[in-house]
Amino acid sequence: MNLFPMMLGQVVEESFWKRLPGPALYGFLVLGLLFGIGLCFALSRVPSNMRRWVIVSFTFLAGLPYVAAYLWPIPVAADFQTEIPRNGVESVGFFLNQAMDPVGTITNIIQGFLLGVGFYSLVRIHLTKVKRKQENWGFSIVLLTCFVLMAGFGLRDWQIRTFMDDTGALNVRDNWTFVNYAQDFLFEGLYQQMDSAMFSMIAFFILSAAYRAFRVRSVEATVMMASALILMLNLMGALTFAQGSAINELAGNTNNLFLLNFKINTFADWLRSTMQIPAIRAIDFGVGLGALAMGLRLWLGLEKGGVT
Amino acid sequence: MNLNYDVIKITAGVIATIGLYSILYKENRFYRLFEHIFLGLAAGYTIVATWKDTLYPQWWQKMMGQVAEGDNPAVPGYWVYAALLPIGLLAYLVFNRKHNWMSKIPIGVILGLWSGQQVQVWWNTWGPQIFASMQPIIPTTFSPLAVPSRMEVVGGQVLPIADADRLAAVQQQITNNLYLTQALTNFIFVITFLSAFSYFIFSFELKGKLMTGVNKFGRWMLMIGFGAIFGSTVMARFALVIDRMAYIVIEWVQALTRGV
Amino acid sequence: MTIWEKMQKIDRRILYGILVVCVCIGLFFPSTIRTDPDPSSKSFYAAVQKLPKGSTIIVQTDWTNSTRGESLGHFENLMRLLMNGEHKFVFYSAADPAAPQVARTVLARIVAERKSQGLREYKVGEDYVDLGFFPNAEATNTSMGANLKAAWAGRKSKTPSGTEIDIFKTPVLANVNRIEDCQMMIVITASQSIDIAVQRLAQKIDITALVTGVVGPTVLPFYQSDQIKGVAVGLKGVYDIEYLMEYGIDDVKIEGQPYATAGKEGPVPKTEIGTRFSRGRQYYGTLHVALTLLILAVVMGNVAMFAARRRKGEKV
Amino acid sequence: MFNWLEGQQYLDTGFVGVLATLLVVASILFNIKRANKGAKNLFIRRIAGLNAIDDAIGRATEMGRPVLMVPGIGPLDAISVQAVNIFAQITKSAAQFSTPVRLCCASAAVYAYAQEVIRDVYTEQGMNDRFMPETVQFVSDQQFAFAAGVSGMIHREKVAATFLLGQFFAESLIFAETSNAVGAIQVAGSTQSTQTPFFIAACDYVLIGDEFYAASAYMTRDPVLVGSLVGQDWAKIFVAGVIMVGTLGLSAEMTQQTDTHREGNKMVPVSESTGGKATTEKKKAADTAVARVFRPYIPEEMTKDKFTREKKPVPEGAEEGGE
Repeated sequence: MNLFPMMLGQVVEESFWKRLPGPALYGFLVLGLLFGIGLCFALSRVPSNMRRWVIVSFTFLAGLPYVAAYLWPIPVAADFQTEIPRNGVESVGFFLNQAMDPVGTITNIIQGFLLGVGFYSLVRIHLTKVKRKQENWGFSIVLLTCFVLMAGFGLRDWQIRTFMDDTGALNVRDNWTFVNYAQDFLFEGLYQQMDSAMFSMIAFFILSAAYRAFRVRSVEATVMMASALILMLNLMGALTFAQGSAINELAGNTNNLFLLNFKINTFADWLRSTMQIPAIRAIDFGVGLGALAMGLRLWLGLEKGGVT
Repeated sequence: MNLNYDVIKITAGVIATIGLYSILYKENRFYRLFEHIFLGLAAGYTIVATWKDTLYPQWWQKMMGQVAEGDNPAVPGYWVYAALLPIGLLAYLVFNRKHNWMSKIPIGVILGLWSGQQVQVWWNTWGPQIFASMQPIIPTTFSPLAVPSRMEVVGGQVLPIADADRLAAVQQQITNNLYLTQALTNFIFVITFLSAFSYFIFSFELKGKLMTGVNKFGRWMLMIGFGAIFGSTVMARFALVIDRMAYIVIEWVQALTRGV
Repeated sequence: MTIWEKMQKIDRRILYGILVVCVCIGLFFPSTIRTDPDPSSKSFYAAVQKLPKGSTIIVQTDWTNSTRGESLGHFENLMRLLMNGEHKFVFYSAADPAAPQVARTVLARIVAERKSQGLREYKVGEDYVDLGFFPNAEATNTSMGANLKAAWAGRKSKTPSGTEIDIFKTPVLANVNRIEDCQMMIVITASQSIDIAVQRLAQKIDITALVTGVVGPTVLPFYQSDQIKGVAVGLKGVYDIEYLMEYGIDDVKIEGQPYATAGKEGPVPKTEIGTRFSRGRQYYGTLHVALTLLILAVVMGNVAMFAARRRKGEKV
Repeated sequence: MFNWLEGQQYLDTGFVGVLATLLVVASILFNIKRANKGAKNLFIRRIAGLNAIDDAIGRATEMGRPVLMVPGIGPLDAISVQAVNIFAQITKSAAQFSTPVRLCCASAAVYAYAQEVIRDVYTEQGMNDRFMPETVQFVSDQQFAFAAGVSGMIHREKVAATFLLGQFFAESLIFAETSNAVGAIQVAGSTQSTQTPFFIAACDYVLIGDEFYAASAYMTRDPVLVGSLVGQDWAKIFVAGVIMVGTLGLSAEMTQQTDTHREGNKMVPVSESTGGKATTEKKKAADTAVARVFRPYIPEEMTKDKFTREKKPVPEGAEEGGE
């Protein structure tokens, strides 16, 4: 396999949309920024009766590439990297295919920018508590301190590892500095462990919830309990194996192979594939359709609450 | 130093775990302390993760491009991404009385992107599942009524059929035919699906015994499904608590006895 | 309050205490339990074992330490299986930024373990490639299906000599242009990321999965409709795979009975080299203890409820 | 000349998928239009969990304790939007009784949206002074930190009612059991079928699956929502019909004999697959016409060599494409 053309694949041509690093790119970056800011200012002047229209069109445009990519004929058996579209329809198909990647990242980028909105809320609440010395204000100080420490050490650690450690020396702990230790202690030592602890706590809640809820009170409760019990018994390999062996013996003695169907795991499999799968599929189908309908309403700006 | 650091680290983890577990007894100051530490660390971590995993690689690097370096050729930057910054920052106007409507623009963009995808994935998700819900319900043979077994009884013991040819023949028989028991199972499958499905039809009034009956039956079928999920999930949750206890009673104790 | 009424309203804290004690005791007594692996686990084992030697596998690892209890065992088993089959693999995460680091740590441990057993050492850039994290699973999987090279463009891999090269220049991906050029995609997940992968990629590549018990029921419909070729679910799945590695499907026999009977995929031999039983075995016995406790609690609550009603002379 | 439908997704029966999607979309849009025109007879059946909402708020008012609402931990998507819209209705009732509200978000984007919507509710009610920074708050966007924070809040504020509606994952039971421990009334609903059983076990009222989407139509009777719901029902009935017809068709077909089996995108003669033992066999599910509707048959000769394109002189980069 000739690797050369693939390497060349990395040499991306410049186009209007993308520029090689250098003064031209920085000029365009400033231009892009100014364009964005200008757009925002222009939008702030939009009269109030047009505002709904503005938001709806932003929403519509954002969703359009996906819908277009779905409906527009996808070039058959195409290698989007190396081939040239044969006609206009295919050109659009090629363009849409290659637009998926940059469009897909926009959600992440914008959500990243939005993060500060959340942190504003968090910090405001806890700063107010500290300022007014409300109940538990000491804990708010703890929270804010941990926040600053984790963010500070975390970013510094990232910076050191990404830009100052070309040889990967920091993958070995002997070379760590204080920052690396601090980051490791806060993240691995505390954060991750608390994450697991909180998660594993659910086991306790399952126990108390099952104990309280699984009572033979109504047909529904009984049916749910029975189905759960069968599945739980099925998880105990030792038990299913013992019961299976007993059934085997019985079947051997009576020469009736049909009895084999009464093994717990056979029955649990049957229950799962014959009743659980269709039931869940029915639920999820409804939910999927609901999501499609809601997506459609949001996309077309029909939802009264929604974005408008 | 290293050994000591390990012991300190794992001990801190154990104390934090016990601190959070203490809420199982009752809400207390110890829990509150670790809850706030946790929230603070999580917030800090979010900032780090957002920058290093999202904004830096997906936005900053793509926007700034890359200068050629050794083997690696230069990569041009998408200058248009610069315009995303002011658009994203519009969301902060949510706290502004006059311009708060503009905070809906980035939100609209996020929702628009999500909505477009729904149209795209709907059939890919559900087409195969609709097909998989169609199960043959007419048996193609009535002799025997049940699926022939791949086992045989030898001297009072149930064993897989030993003779390879006969096993192959049975296998062939099973794949080529649909037996009454299978057809019945498939019928139950389809009925379960349809009755559970009918439970989620909202805009028709349920009149008459048949309709309410189907609806009620559908709910029972749902409960069977939920019970099964409950049963399977239990394993996952217990696995976690087992792992956590292993962390405390095995890994921590080992660290303590090895180190310090 | 009668004893029956008390038994119906046991304080939750007492239940919690009993669970902690039982689990701690259980951990000190690991044991090999005879079982019959789930058909979906057998399909998974068979699908992986039947791959031609040296296949190229895409591993999407979407778990972190918070589901260590199940996913860690799954990942360890998978690494051992892939290395036994001398398959090449790429791994990345599309669900959690912390996931690649967790995977790296475990992978390093398995490589060291096999080295100490005198087996071939897997090397980065030669036998496997570490792609890191891709945010946004939907977009990642979509673009992987549409254009693998674009989706993974610009990612570098370390090489055994310590330099960095483009991943498509490594022996692992040198012959891969499209996703169809890989033999299998394996998703290890504790979340719905498997749904996303199936929706976008199942038509292009065989997918198998190793999932937690929670995700299991939502993945089984995909197994039933043949959109995925096999799946091991939860801790039982971890134990199943270890069990199959030890005994094979219809391979090792005890008193003429195979340890695991053949399902639709026919007999598959056991693995000959490397560790087989590990974490699954350690935890699975304890799971029995915890489940028994849960079932006892439910039974006790119901018995007490009936007894209390009977004493009051209500109809039951 | 080119064929407009010469697309990968339209080959053979591939168009069925696109057509089905468009049919569903059309039935939803048609019914929305119908409802907007004022079709009065659009009916929605009672949804049990929703009637409990007022009781729960009433109880919170009596006890003078807050109402907690969590729109799940998902990102900003239709599910979170839907949850916040339901919470807006709940907040309206709560505001009328001056019952304090706590809406905890696990995503900054959802927070931004909820902040806007809930503040509007208070403004409409003329109670701007009751809208506090705590009313809508961002707790953490890490799953279990969020769970720890909200659990702490449930305990400390002794909430009287909790509404858990949206996309929940493992943390569902943490919220539900913690609320149960402080004696709160709980109304819950998740689009995740994996979490619904835990809500059923621990909560007082549960919205199952789709009921979550139906909820706001039921509560607001907004024609757009009601129409959309009716459209969804049409789609469901259509799918149920397709499944019934398909089941019968498939069953009937599978009693017939065939001399070739379909394996993926190839037809394999029976004589070949059985090694000459048989020339015909009963049809398998994959051989039927029903199967072909769902799995387009695209043999290589349909694509190979028919679509040859020129190669680019210099291969273009991976990240080609634009905004």
